[in-house]
Amino acid sequence: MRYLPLSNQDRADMLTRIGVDSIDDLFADIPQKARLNGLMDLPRRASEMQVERQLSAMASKNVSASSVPFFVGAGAYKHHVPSTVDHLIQRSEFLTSYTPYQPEITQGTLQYLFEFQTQVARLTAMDVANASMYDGSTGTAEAVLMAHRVTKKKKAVLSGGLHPQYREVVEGLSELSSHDVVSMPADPMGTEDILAQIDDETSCVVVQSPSFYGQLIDLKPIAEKAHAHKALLIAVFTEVVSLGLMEPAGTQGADIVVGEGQSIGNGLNFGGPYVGLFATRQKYVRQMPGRLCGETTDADGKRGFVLTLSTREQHIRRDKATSNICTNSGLCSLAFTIHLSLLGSKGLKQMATICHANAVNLKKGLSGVAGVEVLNNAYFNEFTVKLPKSADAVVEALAARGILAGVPVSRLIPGQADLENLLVVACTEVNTQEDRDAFVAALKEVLA
Amino acid sequence: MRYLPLSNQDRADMLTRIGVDSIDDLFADIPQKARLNGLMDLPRRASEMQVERQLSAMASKNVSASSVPFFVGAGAYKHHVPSTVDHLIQRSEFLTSYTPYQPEITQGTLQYLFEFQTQVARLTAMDVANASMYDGSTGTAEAVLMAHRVTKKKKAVLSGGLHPQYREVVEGLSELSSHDVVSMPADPMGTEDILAQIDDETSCVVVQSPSFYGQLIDLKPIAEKAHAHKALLIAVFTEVVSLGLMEPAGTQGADIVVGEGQSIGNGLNFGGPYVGLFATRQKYVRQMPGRLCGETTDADGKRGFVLTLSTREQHIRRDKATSNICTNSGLCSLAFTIHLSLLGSKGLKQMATICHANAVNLKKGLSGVAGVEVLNNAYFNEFTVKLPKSADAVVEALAARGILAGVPVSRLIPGQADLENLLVVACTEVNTQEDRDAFVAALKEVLA
Amino acid sequence: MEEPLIFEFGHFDTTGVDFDMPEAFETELGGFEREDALELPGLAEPEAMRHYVRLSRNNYAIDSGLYPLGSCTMKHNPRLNEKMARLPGFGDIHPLQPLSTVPGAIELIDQLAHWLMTMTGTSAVAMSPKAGAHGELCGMMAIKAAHTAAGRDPKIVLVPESAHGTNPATAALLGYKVVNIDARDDDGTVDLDALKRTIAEHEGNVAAIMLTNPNTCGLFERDIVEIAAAIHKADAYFYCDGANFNAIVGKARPGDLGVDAMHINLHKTFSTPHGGGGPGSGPVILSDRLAPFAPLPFIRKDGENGPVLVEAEAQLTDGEKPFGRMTAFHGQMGMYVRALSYMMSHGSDGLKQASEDAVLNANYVRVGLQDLMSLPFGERPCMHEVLFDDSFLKDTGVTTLDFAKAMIDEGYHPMTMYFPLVVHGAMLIEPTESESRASLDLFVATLRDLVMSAKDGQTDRFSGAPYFSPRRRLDETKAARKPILTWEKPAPAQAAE
Amino acid sequence: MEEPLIFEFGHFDTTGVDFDMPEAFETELGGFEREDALELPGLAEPEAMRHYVRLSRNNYAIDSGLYPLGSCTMKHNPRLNEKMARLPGFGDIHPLQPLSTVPGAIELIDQLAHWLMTMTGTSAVAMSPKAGAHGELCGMMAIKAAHTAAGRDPKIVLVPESAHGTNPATAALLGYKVVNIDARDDDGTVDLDALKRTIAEHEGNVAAIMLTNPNTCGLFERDIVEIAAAIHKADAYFYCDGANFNAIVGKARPGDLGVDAMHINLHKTFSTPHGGGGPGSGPVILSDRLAPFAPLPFIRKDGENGPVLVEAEAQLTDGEKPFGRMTAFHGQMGMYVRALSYMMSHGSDGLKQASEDAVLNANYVRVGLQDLMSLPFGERPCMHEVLFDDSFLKDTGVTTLDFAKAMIDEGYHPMTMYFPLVVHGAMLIEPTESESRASLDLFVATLRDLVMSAKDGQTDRFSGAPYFSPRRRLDETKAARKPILTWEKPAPAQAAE
Repeated sequence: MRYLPLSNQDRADMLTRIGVDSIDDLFADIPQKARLNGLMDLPRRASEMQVERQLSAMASKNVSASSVPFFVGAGAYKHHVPSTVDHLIQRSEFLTSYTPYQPEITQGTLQYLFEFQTQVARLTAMDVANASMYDGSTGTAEAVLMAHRVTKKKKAVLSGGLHPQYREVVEGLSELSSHDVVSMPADPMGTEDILAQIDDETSCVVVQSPSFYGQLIDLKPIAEKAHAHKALLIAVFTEVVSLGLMEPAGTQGADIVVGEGQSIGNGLNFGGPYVGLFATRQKYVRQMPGRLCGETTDADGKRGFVLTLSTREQHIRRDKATSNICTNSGLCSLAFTIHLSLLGSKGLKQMATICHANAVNLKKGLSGVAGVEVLNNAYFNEFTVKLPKSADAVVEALAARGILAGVPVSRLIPGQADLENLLVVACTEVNTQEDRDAFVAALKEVLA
Repeated sequence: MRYLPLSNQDRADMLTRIGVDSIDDLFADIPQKARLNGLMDLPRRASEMQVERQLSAMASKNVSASSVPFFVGAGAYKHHVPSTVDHLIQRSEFLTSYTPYQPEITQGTLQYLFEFQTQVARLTAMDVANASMYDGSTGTAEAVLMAHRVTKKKKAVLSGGLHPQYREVVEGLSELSSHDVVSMPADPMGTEDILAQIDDETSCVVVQSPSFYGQLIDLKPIAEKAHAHKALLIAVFTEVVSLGLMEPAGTQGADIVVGEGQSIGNGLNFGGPYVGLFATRQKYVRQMPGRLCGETTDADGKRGFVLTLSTREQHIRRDKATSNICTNSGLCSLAFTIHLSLLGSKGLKQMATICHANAVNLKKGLSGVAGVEVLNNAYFNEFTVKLPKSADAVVEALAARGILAGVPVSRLIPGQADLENLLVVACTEVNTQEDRDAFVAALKEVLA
Repeated sequence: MEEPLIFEFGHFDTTGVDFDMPEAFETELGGFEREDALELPGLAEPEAMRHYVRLSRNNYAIDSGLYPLGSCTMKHNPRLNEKMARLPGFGDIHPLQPLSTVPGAIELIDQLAHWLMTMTGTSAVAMSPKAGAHGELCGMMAIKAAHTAAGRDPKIVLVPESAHGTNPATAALLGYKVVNIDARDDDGTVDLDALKRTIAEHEGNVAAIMLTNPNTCGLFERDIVEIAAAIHKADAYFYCDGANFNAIVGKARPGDLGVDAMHINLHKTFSTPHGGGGPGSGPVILSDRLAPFAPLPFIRKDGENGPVLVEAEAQLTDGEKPFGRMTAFHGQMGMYVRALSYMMSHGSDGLKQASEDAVLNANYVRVGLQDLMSLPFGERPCMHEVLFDDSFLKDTGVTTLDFAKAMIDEGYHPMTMYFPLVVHGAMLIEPTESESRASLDLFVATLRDLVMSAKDGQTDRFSGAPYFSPRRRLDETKAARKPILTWEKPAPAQAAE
Repeated sequence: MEEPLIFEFGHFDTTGVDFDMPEAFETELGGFEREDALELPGLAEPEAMRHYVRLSRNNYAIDSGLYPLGSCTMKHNPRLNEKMARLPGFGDIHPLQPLSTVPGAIELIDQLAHWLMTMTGTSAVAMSPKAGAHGELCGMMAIKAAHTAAGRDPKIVLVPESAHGTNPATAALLGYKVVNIDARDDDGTVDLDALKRTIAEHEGNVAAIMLTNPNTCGLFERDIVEIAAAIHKADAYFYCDGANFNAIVGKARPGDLGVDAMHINLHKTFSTPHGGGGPGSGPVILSDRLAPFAPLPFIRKDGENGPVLVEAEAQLTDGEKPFGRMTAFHGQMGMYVRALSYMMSHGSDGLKQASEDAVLNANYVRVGLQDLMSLPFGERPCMHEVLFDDSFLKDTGVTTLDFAKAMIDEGYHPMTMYFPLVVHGAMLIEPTESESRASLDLFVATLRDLVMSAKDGQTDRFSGAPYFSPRRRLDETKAARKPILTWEKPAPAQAAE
């Protein structure tokens, strides 16, 4: 087997050296009746060529985003990632290194994490950021738990503009941890009265902007009301590129900012792995979940970096830890930080501007189709369209025409008649005028 | 521009520091009338995304070897290369390093070249090998020039089984260097009487085995006759995988063995870059062209490697050099040596055995098609088929059916009626039984 | 040459990415434009390339040396898997594009699930957890949901002291009280009698046991079937931490041992790259009793229609009672592809061989060192990792930490230290099946030399180590005392020219 | 830890590649099976991975530092180009599959040719040469063929002493006698009057001049138009060595300067990776007079039918008189893709900017060092590279070689040394446009420190250098005296256990 360096001769010699007769002597602690005799009922080993063929055959059944006009967003976005990024993250020294618990020989990882934390803090206009979470949705759940720890209260209020699957993640964990959740109804236009839900029991308010439906939300009044009740504002985003152009939650009073970083540096990957961004105020740093990288010096006085404040973490603190999290999203955060170090604020703003311009352009096109209404007045690169019939059926009809048109709200919130015809449509810099024109033309056909 | 780190501010500051008013002051030596004013008549800079789109559009017009049943050989072969190989050759330290003229900081390159030379010498059963040539065809021309230097004669005799384009390379250079060439007529079945062409004027005899047509040639009598006339035998191969299973030219008396190494480690690349293998006897080493890597020690007595015998080379020896060659095929030789270090003799033999087995199997299938005759009785993975009509037309008809069936001899030697119906067909380990069955079935259709 | 931070390059007004800017247009941002200056450097591509290449060269990696981290399983990461994960049909598909356009993706997840269930002898698996600890959370949530569904509300989870920190942290996260189980003195495994006593003591109030098997001392819990029986008898569930599953793949199936839930670290057992700290992936296999509570999304086998993805409550049929959702979307697809590629490459024969070689290699290291280093539980065979304690360093003046740091100077990453907590100065070595005999011989010889050196009183070699690494020993206390977590522009006086 | 040779791993009976062996079959090898044992080690994949990763870490690379090799043009290699070259439609197509199945390949070659011709102001280009020296050979063969076609047989090629070694080697290969042309003392450029005298001296017998421009002293031959005129007047051809074309792309076109043939090193000017010594690619642009003699294969523009590939003599039409063929197949397709990707990325504006930045950077280094190091031709502007001689080291006891090796200890690859031959102890520095100002500042400061140190008598820093590289100075004389070019199994007595 190509991955196993021991030869049969090696194995025999080594068993002799160990002083046992057979390999099974080393497995003697496994109860006899539970031992597998013979092989598992699975295919035998396959050559590289065979594996490639079988997996390629599977992959080729899927329609890749780059191969069609593509407007699917709703929490994951198709952007162009410079080839340098994927090249660099495949460097052996990044790809096949472990968590940097031995800082003397992992300064490469540690220094980029420190750069990453700084980038995320600046993007969100917060004081500190951690070294990443699994993704935006789990990061949101962790933010809620953190707010409970900080406020010593246990009721979270979730906006109706929060990504429905993010909401489900928070709800599920809260229910099983005996915390309370108030979830507002779906709010496509950003008109809900969330302020009314905030009271002294409230630990935190969770608001997404741009919302799941694309609507931009004014966070300042929510922050004010929350703070008045000693609750925290948790601001969520799913499209990090928006921060190149939009006012960050940090300057609007958010206490924790959490979001999905996939758009920068990372591919779609059918939903994962992604990279959760997590930032907060300095005063809450010891209540943060996840790994933190900090600056220090070595025995020669040289600057260096280490994982720090690990007394918050499970491997030290066990059942008193701030989170059970162990892994971060290391390699995805590396991709993020490389891509962003190329973009800089200048490039990020340009990229964001193109995304917005394309959305504005598409909105015009779609608004011109009979029976179609765009629900959002302030948006970044994504908005919600009300169709004259089931969005799901329209999306399927467009897919059959080779256009992936967006996400029907009913895919995530099925069974609600008022949402049945809503379609969330996203634009990024990869969309061309031809793509948009093709979408508009095809939609006309489908609705005709 | 993403590749240029200077900002406009940098440029202005640097001009000041240099003490000139404008960048054009630095180009003052260019005659005024020859200076380009304005931009060249070419497109302006393009983003990565744009370049990717345009080049991908071009690439997608081509039918790739992996996408169809594929039997095209005749000097370049479709093999499966382990993914490790392409990963490793893209390591920055290999990809973006220069020729190892500073050995203290290029031991990586030098050590693999030493390993490569040893592998090639062992494969060919010769004493020494160089650090690679551009490809098999130019290596053959260099071998002929080397033979002229060694023998101080100037007539080369080329077998009719030599790859026609290799022959053209030798002929063209010989003609313009005032050397003599005797080229035998095309020899599909290996029946030519090349011994009769060898006389005291002969500097070298160039014989390919397996021949261009796939026929295996007995080199021993040719070596004997050549040596009797103080001529050298230059043995050529285009399918290096054959050496895993076949008797090497070194044990058959060849003086120089030269061939194409593409099959191991390297892709098809529409013909280049490839990697020429070049090996000879110890006594001729100072007449070899190309780079050589040798073992030595450093100031601390540690083993190390350097480029050596460079007094043969153009950068030292100028018009007295053994060749004008400067570059070798560094990265391709790295790919070769990595792939071969994975294969080992065991894997290479297995790979060769599959290639041969597939060819035997295909020969049976094709022999069963009415009007089709296989011309070769001893072959490795390639043989020549005589069709009842023009091979070119048959290949086009099969291509239209999604099968790339081989190379019509007339593609390389047009205008010869006796070759018009000959098709050179190759098998490798990538061909499946289904591929071969599809070929046979489609050929029946086309010939029906 | 020291590599600066990207912020020290100073390129705050440039970019290393080219864009084709659109013509002027009217924005519809509703007045939410960013007003403060965002200061992020934009490096030209050659600068960025060099920066990250240079940084990387300060890292240790499996690809550059043996990585004997016990319990972490640092083994070879085949590049075939990287290539497969990057096929556009896997890497460039959106989690919410129409299901009709991603049948191959569903097929891949279903295939991987099939391999996992077959290997573990179970009939359900929750695929979506993002990492091992997330898998633990998933498994424990399923257990809590099952208790709730049965109208029970037990408050206690039993966790042995040798457990990974994630185990008690996970239990605590769900509001459980963690109660220790005593280990046998002679080998650190669970004392079955003590366990039964503890269960009896908390009768009716035990929700689950969380047990790693093989345990973190590198030993197989030989009473595992009886432990499972005792737990089940108490109406509790057996959560198995699958971090060490790589020792027994093809040799025994957790389902046959009585396990109710076990996460599988795809990055440990099936070699998806650790990537300097993730991403991981932690599917959880579930017993029939827990299967109904598996979270959304899951794949339902639908006879002739093939696998169907169930994403929302509205799609549920009878008996499906998901406790919720662990994450947005479908989990770590990129890791699934790599893991399946790894499994297919090995096959049933190769996977078994890999387990055997991993155990063989660990024992080979054990016998190579046991006369010089101290085995806390005697010279008995271990599984895929061998545990030493620091008694051999007694009176040498060399600490476990010093010893580990001195390994760095010899070209090795240290082993896992001070874990598990059940022995003093633990040193846990897992060579994995990726190492050749020659590699192990060199490693053993190097450690023997270090031990001799320590016993010989050459304390300088240890106390000041490492000497030859990109950094000397780093001051972790200083880092924690007043944490510096982001780069700040130095005050003008301190600024470099 | 020293990395052994693969032959020292000892795995002569294993393989790191899995195959599915066929069933037994009857071979048709005609008795030519290999009988001797072929002894090649087959490493398991993790061993091979680690071996080559470790080897690579002993290499210097552009990606890890400034690479100031004059005349070699070590600049950034964009990874976009690598990605494009690996598209299956380029990387996985066979040179002899039906032309109807590769129209995109022909289109790419045609496009690249169009860019090259437009940049150089010419109307023909021979694409197939495999490298720069091969391009020279191609150009000189075309020249010889043209002379022959005109019934002439001149015997002399004029080559200045500053030329690359490939120039005289190429001329000699074709049987030409190489005659030197004198350079001006004050700047090393061709002395026009001397040239005219030399031509007159060999009247009727001069085949060509081979001239590098900008020349290897980093200067533009300011009389180039007159040189070309003098050569043409003598019925000879002007071969230009295009190694330094990168200095003037977008600033001047060789065709406008009177060049008849010039190879273009795609790896220098258009940044295809050097790869530790190749592969290169050396297309040759040709003047109208030489165009008919371009070798096979070439692309014929066929009006409405688009580009047509001409591969064989039988396909020729009137006026096409190829002198033969430089190589099998179509040349370095993989390099074509990379070069075109590079050109498209830069565009007409970016290419011009790159030339300007390259020249700017070289002059910035010049002014940073000219007070301490010695410029052989005074403080005049240079093109893309700056030439120093070793007079500044006089009486220091430090040689040019020592100085260069000391740079290694400072983290830099040395500059080109002892070339060109026209100045004593030449040191030729080409920073390229890929370097930032900060990078150049650090480089200049480092060299200044070294110079001061040399002048200060700190000879140890130089004579023993390098001290901190993977190897100390290597004994090249020993290597050449009795060359060891392959690994031999050590005799049993010496063999390691």
